[in-house]
Amino acid sequence: MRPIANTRSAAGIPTGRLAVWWVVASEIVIFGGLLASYIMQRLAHPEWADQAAVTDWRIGGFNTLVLLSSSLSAVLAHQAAERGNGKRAANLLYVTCGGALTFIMVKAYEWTMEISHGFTLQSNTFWSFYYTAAGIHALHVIAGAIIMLIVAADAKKNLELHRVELIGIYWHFVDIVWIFLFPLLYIAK
Amino acid sequence: MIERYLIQASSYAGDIDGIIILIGWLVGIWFLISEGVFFWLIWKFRHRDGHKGEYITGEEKHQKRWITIPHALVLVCDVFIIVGAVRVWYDVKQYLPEPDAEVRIIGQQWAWSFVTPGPDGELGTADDIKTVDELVTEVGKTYVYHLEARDVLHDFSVPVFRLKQDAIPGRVITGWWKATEMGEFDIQCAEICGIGHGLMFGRIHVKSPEDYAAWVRENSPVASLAAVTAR
Amino acid sequence: MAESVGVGTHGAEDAHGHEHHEASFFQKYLWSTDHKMIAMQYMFTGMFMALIGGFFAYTFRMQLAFPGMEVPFWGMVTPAEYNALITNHGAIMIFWVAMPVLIAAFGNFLIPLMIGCDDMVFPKINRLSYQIFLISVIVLLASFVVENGGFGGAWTMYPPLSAKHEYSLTTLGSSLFVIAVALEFVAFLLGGINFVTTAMNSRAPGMRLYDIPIVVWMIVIASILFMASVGPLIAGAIMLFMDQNLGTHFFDPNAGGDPILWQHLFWFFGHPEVYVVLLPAVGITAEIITVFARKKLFAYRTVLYTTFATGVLSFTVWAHHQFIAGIDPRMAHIFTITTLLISIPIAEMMFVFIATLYGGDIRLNTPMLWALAFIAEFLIGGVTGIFLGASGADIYFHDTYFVLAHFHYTFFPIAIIGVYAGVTFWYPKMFGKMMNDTLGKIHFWGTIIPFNCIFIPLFVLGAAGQHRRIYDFTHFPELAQYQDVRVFATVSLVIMLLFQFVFIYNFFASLKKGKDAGPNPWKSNTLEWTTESPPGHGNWKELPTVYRGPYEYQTPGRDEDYWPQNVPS
Amino acid sequence: MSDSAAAAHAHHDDSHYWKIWAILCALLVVSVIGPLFEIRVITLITAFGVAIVKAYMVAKNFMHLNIEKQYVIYLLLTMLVFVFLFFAAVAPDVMKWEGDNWVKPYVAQESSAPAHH
Repeated sequence: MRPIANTRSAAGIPTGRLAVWWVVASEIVIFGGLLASYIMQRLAHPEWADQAAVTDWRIGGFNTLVLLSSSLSAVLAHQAAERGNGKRAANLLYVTCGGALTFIMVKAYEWTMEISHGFTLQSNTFWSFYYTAAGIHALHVIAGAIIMLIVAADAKKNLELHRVELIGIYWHFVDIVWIFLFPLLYIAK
Repeated sequence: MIERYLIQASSYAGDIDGIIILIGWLVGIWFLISEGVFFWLIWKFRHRDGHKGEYITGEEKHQKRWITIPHALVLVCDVFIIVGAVRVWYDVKQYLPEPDAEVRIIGQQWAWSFVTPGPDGELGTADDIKTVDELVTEVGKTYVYHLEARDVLHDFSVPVFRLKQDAIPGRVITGWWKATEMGEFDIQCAEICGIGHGLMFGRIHVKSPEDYAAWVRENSPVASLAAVTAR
Repeated sequence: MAESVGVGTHGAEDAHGHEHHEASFFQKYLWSTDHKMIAMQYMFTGMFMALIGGFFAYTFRMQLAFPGMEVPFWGMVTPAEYNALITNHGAIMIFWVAMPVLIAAFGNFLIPLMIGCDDMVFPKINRLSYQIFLISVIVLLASFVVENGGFGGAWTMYPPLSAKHEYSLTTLGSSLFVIAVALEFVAFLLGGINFVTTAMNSRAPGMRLYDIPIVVWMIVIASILFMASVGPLIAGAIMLFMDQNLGTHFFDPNAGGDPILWQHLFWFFGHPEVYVVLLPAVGITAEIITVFARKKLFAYRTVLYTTFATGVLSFTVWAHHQFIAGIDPRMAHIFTITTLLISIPIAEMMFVFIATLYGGDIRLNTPMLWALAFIAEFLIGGVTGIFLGASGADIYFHDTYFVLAHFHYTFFPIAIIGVYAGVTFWYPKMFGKMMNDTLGKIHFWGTIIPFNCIFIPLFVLGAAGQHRRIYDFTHFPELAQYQDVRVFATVSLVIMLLFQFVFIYNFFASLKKGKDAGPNPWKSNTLEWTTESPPGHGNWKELPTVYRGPYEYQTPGRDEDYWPQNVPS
Repeated sequence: MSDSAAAAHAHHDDSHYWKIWAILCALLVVSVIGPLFEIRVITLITAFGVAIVKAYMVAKNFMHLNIEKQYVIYLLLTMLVFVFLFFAAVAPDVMKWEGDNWVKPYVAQESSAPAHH
């Protein structure tokens, strides 16, 4: 059961969404710190360019497309939820999870390739950053997908429909992080 | 106040003590005033029967004065402190004088090794003198040091010089001192560097020109080599 | 359902209609989602860790005073043990005592009660936050007993010492330490989001921003500071852990990494962290001073604005910890200026508290003594900080005992005095009994006097050039002469520690023998005093409405000298 | 939970979001084509400039920051400001190879990875 506290909204934003914004805020600083560290090291080490050249922008680009599309299905799910159509919302969330799954599969394939060619975590600091940043982001994708399945299961029964929007906001944030990781890790030579 | 415990043995020790004393006066006065007012108020407005407290919001201007004016004065003091601190810092850490001699200082777990110029007075030549935990220098000369670390962070600190600088692996950090007093002083490692940190102490010997010359003659590897061949 | 049980469920059976049922011990004390019970869990865990931290302090102070002698209850202190002791003393006192008690315990207990709602907005997340914190405690304790003992690289964990096992010689200890710290951060991120959301959204009807008690403001702002500053260090902790165990080279200069990067990652969090623990203590002081001076807080809004200013400025000062750590000398100028600027809001905050006493009707009960002691002692910590913030003076003072004495004069008022103030003040509300005032005063003087006897001498030793984290100073010809000063400090410490047992006795004896408190023993205005003590589940039979600010004491035209927030005018 | 956002959504039908998505995909194409010219300026603009535009569009239209309470935007921006502050103050030490009275002897990254040899 939910405490009365949870139903008040003195700040003008429903409690759940307000909390998600705070989560996003703290995530911004986490990824910000990591990427800031990466960018200064990268600028300090021009010789990393030929390492970066190895990463395959086609795979990265495809994954970007996947995440952008999953963001679309997430926001459409939110729309459906706003209209009280839990069934459609749930299905769209499952589509989004499908996107997450594709993303992870592609990433797994990509990493297998790179590792089998000898570009491992220890190869040099570029690769350390590459696997760390992409890895932390991938963990966020997986976590998001799991939460999304739970939300979808409720939404199907038209329960807790507002949560569809919350997981959506988180998902768009994960998408935005990747939007920046893509040029940083794949494109910049 | 520092020189009561430690002599000022370098040219800038006096400046650093100076800024410390300046700050000491400024904050000391503030400290005494605030604690004084604080305890006086506690005593003056202690609970007594029949005495009732007053209703003061502190929002009106004439009331706020009591904190805004001190607030402005603190700002003024801060300006003085900033100016003093920045000037001292510039002289000690940022500006580099013309060196009379250069030394290499290498920190490692858990010892200091020093490379001082040999008879030719040049660093990086065959006759350089390598010592461990004992740094021998000459009084009145401007020394420029190149500080390195082999493994972890260390900190080269000579309290009597008021000199302190971290040694970072992967960097060479340059600084200077000019000893004004002769004698033998502590070198401490001021950055924790593992279990031997407490044992990582050295001694710096500040010698008169004659003694220093004699020491160089005895210890220069080339000189000793010459002595051997002469025999 | 775990939600419906918590401290003192009795007397609140029909609080918005849960039927009361007897909960198992496990449900009631370990699995509760009631904010008051979680606060208790945090408080007792924190106090348990405080005992450990205090014992560590005793052990290494004994080693410093009588080097090479068997320390009672410990034995010989090896250099490795000494490093582990000081490292974990610092880490425990900040991360596992100050944070859980000041932020989590008081935050959990006070925020819902002071803003007039029945619980945190996310009770289950609240419970999860404590459970993660508990795991971090266990991991930390485990790190002491693993092979080669606990981590000994200082709580700042500077690499390469912390990054490479062949340097630190604590193979497992250093990794466990990093994991424990990271888990602790996650716990407080969850808790912080909960606090901020609760305070923003769940205020009682009628409570405007300027009607919120200062302590709630302070805890919320502290949580925000924590959230905004800890991110880089979480990333850094991951990087450090990978350096330790996965063979990466983020901080390894020999492979293109940079140790300075860690120092920045750490202190970008580390300095705001000081204010994260300071602000709640300041807030507690504000509450207590207004109540026992029977006086309206002087310039409520000014306090808020200075707090905001402190919060923002605290993000711009971190490199003053690194003046001589190898950062570019030009940076030092900027950070000197910002550091001295932050002295202004803090000074103003102190002025406000002193001004609040003017025209008061001051009663010196134990909580008031602690609150006043906080101001008196924190002033010393504040003014000595100026020496260290000024780059020129810091060249000499950096990493000496002067620094150590300085931050103990800030952290002791925060983590010990502030906590005792809060506990003695809200004890009646937490347990429904009054603490013994005489024992409280004995404990107060027995703590404050030895505390000054410990750290005033350490200022002197610092001025004499004694550096930190060295396990035996008799090796240093210039320092050996001050041995008797060290002995004096150590003896004072032992006396202070012994007096803490007075508090522990008082705490538990009062639970039984203490006389009943009644809802509002201090005649205070804020909402938590308008429900019975201890509050039942749901806190109020029906939730209160707020009509005025929290500090309406001595309001003209009333015969009582106080005017609770929920009383209609 | 009906709220400002819900109310404001009424006049959005799904096609609006499809439009945004199409634009994002177009931008994605730009950001991968651009760098193929191997011209530094174009690479930077197309890769990072476009990334910022994409992030802005997602945040505005998908996260609905356009109809969210103002202070949320300020909150997120403040966090970004802190990140930039961090970068600005750390770069002089970490990014540079020498400064006032210090140098990092250049350690080129000899990598075990084949890309080098």
